[in-house]
Amino acid sequence: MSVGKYIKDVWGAVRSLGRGMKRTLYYFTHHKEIITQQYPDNRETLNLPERFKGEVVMPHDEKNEHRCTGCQACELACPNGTIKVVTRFDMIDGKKKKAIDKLVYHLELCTMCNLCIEACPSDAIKMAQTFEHSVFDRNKLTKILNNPGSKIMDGVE
Amino acid sequence: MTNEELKAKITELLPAATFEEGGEWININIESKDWLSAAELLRHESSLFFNYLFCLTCIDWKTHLTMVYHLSSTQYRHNLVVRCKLDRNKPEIESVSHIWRTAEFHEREVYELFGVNFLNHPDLRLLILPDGWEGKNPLRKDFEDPVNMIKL
Amino acid sequence: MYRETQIIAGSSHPSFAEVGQPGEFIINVGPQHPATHGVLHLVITLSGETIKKVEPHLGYIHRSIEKMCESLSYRQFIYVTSRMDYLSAHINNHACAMCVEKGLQVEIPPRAQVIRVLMDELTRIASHELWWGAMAMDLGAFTPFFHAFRERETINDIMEETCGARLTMNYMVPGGVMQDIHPDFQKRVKEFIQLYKRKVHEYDEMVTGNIIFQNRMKNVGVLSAEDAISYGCTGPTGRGSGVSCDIRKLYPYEIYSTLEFDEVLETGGDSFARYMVRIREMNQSIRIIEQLIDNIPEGEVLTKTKAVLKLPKGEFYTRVETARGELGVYIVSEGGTNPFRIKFRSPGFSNLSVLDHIARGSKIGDLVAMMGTLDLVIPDIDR
Amino acid sequence: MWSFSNISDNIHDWLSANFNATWTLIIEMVIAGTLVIGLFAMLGLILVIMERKVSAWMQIRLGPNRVGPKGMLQSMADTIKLMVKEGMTPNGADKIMFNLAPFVAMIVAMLLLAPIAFAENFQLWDLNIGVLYITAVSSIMVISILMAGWASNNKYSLLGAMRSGAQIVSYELSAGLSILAIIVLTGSLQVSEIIESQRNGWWLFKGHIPAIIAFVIFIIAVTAETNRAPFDLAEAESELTAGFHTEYSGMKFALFFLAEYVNVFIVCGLGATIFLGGWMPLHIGNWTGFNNAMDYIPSSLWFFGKTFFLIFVIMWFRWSFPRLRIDQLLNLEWKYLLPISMVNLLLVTLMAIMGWHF
Amino acid sequence: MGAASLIVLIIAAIAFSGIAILISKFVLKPTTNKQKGEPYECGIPTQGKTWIQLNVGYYLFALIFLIFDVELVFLYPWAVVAKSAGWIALIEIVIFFFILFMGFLYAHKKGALKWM
Repeated sequence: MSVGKYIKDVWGAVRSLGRGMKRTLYYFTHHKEIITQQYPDNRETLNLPERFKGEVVMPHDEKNEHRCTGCQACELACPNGTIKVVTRFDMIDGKKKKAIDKLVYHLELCTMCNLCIEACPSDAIKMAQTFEHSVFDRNKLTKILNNPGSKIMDGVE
Repeated sequence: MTNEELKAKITELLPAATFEEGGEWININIESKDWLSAAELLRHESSLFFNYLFCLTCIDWKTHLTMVYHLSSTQYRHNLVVRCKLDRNKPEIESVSHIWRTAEFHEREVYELFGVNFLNHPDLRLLILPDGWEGKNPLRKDFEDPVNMIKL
Repeated sequence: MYRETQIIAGSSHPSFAEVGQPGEFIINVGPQHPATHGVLHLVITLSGETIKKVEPHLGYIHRSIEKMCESLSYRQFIYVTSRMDYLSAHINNHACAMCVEKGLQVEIPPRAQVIRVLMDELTRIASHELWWGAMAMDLGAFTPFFHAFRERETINDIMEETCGARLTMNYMVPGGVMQDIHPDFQKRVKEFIQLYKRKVHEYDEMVTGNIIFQNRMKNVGVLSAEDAISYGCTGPTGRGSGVSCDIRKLYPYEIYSTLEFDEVLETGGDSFARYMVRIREMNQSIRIIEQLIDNIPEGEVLTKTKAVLKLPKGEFYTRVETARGELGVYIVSEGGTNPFRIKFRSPGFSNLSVLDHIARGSKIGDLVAMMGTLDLVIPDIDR
Repeated sequence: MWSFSNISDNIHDWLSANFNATWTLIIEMVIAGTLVIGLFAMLGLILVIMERKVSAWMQIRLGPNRVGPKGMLQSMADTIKLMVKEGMTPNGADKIMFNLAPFVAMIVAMLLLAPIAFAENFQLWDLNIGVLYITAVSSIMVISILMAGWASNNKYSLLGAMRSGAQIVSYELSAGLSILAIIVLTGSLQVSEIIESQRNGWWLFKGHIPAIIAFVIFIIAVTAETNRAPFDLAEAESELTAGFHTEYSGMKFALFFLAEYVNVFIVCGLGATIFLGGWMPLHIGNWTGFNNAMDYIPSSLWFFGKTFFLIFVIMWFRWSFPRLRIDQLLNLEWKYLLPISMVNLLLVTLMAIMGWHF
Repeated sequence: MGAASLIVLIIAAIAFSGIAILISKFVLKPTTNKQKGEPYECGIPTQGKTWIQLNVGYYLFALIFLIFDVELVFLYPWAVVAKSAGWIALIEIVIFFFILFMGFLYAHKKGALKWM
């Protein structure tokens, strides 16, 4: 190894290290580049996109009515048995009509794959933008989506 | 080489092989005892030069097992699917891990998931399943998982 | 519903019962090791600092996805594949959706094709960003990890907006994509391209040009082209050895044949070549995105398919290029609603098998560099 | 003007007036001991939070910001956490050696404080071979690491300890040679004299380029000697999980941790003393006004300021560079640093003899 | 304070570490289980003996270091008087370094500085 090349090597090494140090110093002095989010503090301002798949919910209107006909399309579409539809038959105007008793939703099994929502023919369920799902008791993750006493909206078949 | 040329060439070189229609690639069936010599031919014959084994798997047809080898040539860019029928009760086939090194891991995987015994494999041990796992081959159709989580 | 299974893995290894020469010892790297990024377990035979043998032990997170898929319908099984190589979930979904479409013989709308390719390339960039940071962290530089995450988070935000999830999207379904893109999608992607172009020189400053880093990478884990083919190494691992194996170029799918991009090839075969392939590949992905982002055709994003999909009897194989290499999806159908057998030819599995071959004779520190540049994602290997 | 030396003199006077000589000495020793322990604990707390903040800002993060104002009490919380952790000894370990190793590390770190001049006339022991003393004692550090690594009965620990053994002994040479370059100029090994010789300017500036080269080599060598990244092969968390202290937990681990930080402080203090004039204020030529203004800043602030600047530089290294490999590490020492520092020493000698420095 | 400070420092170090460890001993109740005392090797039981003969690579550097460090100790007194001794000192050190460098070259040529 010639002395010239030796010195060139050392100089090149020092320069390459210097470039890296310059970059870190830049970030050290430029605090506006910081990307940390102050999570539990910024709960109020936290905006999740409307398509975010947090959990399956069943929207009810002010008259406590939902759109679920109990057709079980979601149950069939679900790859891992997250949704169980329990149906009953109501007597309306002397006719037997199928309606849901309970729509049981196992959040602990759900993979948020969106297939149930795609499958639903009457837009009865949708994804909610919640994400803080941790609980101390696993049973709390098994949810019943329809409100107690709710019934099907008029005009939904 | 186009599929027709390939077909002609293989018919000439491997008279024992039978062709199967369907799929975008040439499918051939080979007796499992002929597989090793066929594999060496396919790999080393200069006009075929199948040097890249891109998929090696096994299918359980409930009556028999089928080894499926997907071969490709990085030089001629032609592909070939080779099938070997195996006896379901005593599946045995020659290992090709010395021809295509990637086969070593894939064969170990097939060995434990299907129970196919690869003859002359350098290191045929369990790769994925825990030690002491014996007899049960998870990807066989008759395998029932005692702790299966989802019943559909 | 749940039952804990007791799995005692790696308790005894017959081939390692007897210890070799004096001065050699066996060390377990993983399953809980900072450099294995997951639960890979390597049993290494060492002599001093020199590696004599590396033996991977897998199966710590094996979920037998192939078996699971046999009991799921053609619409359902796709969501599982997001969990294989979770860093390129879109591309996995894409491969499966394409394979089902091949069986159904449906054409997907041009808009869906463009969206799929855009998502694939964004995923590829995101995956390479994470790899870049994680690999630098393996080599002892922590800072690049966070810098890489800044760009990666931007992509994740874009994904979240359109697909509703950040990692396991399940966005591509047989027949197209699940939903149309978000109205802001194009704007956000353009912003990301701007950000990327502004920051890309930092990668060079922080890592690529760094003399320590170059010395750690050059001539480490040299893999010849023949061995790369023989071991089935694809993706950046194969291309780092000079093997032309980009499925997007060789067997173009979707609209890749109409796009202008280069297949990145390096001839070194060492860790640095694999590193450079990924870095240059990110630029190529940006190039593809730039071509497409303003030219998304109008129209449907989902072809109408039957509610219950049935594939004809036969065998279907698709190959796509994920961020790690060639992913093959092999569906054997008996004509029912469920696949009879599915095989995923995952790139990581083949890439891992080469580790022993390239690691022999090098130092422990080199092993980390090699594992970093092979870019192993353990769920992809364990499936 | 307020200074440490006034306070210590006052205490000494008051003690000698009220007690006899023996008691004075004993009480002074007790005070000194308490002060040293306090300094130790403070250094640990400050350096840990400093490292975390420096790393966070370089990594575009905020860093600890929950405990105390701006997270400044985070290291206090960490200490409490470490205190309530069980310091366990693994089954197969050599129990005596295993438990002795943190003590050795601490004693070495503590002993190194003796000749450091924290402020004007404020020094525990101004011995005439101060610099040699520091070089000598600091090399005992490797023994504690080897003890810890060997006694742990863990393969990672053993490899880490062996690495650090090879590493520390190698880098001691170039650290010593770069210190010698300045010793040639000062002609004394006594810390107070070295500082005194820089009254008209720091050696870094007075010694021209050779002094700067010596300074750079010194910084690199001490980074390696204190096992800091990019030379943290003894710990190398991505290769050896935690290196020689893999098996240590709770307070025993904390002691190693503390000793490492105090070592960093001491080598930086030594660097500040030798190259940057210790507690000497910055004086530029004959700018009387400027010089007087500088004099007004207390000498202790000067010392700590310079030391913390050097510590910052070492932290800066850590968060910028990847880790070297063991053979590259030794190559760097034997093929680059050692020959360069030898040639540099010759240059400095020539310079000293010709009187080319100021 | 003189040499007495060394005693103070040693006592302070022992007291500091001792008290810290003792406090942590008193604060918590140790728990035991079978796995707790095992050496950490990523969660896998360790195979083979740990205390074995290690590769000579590590020790070779210690040997070379020994030689060079002794030379370095010679240099300290020289450095103190170098300025006052003048040219003699420079000539002496050049000769000294020349011999040292020859030794260094020899070690280099023999491959002692290459990691094995």
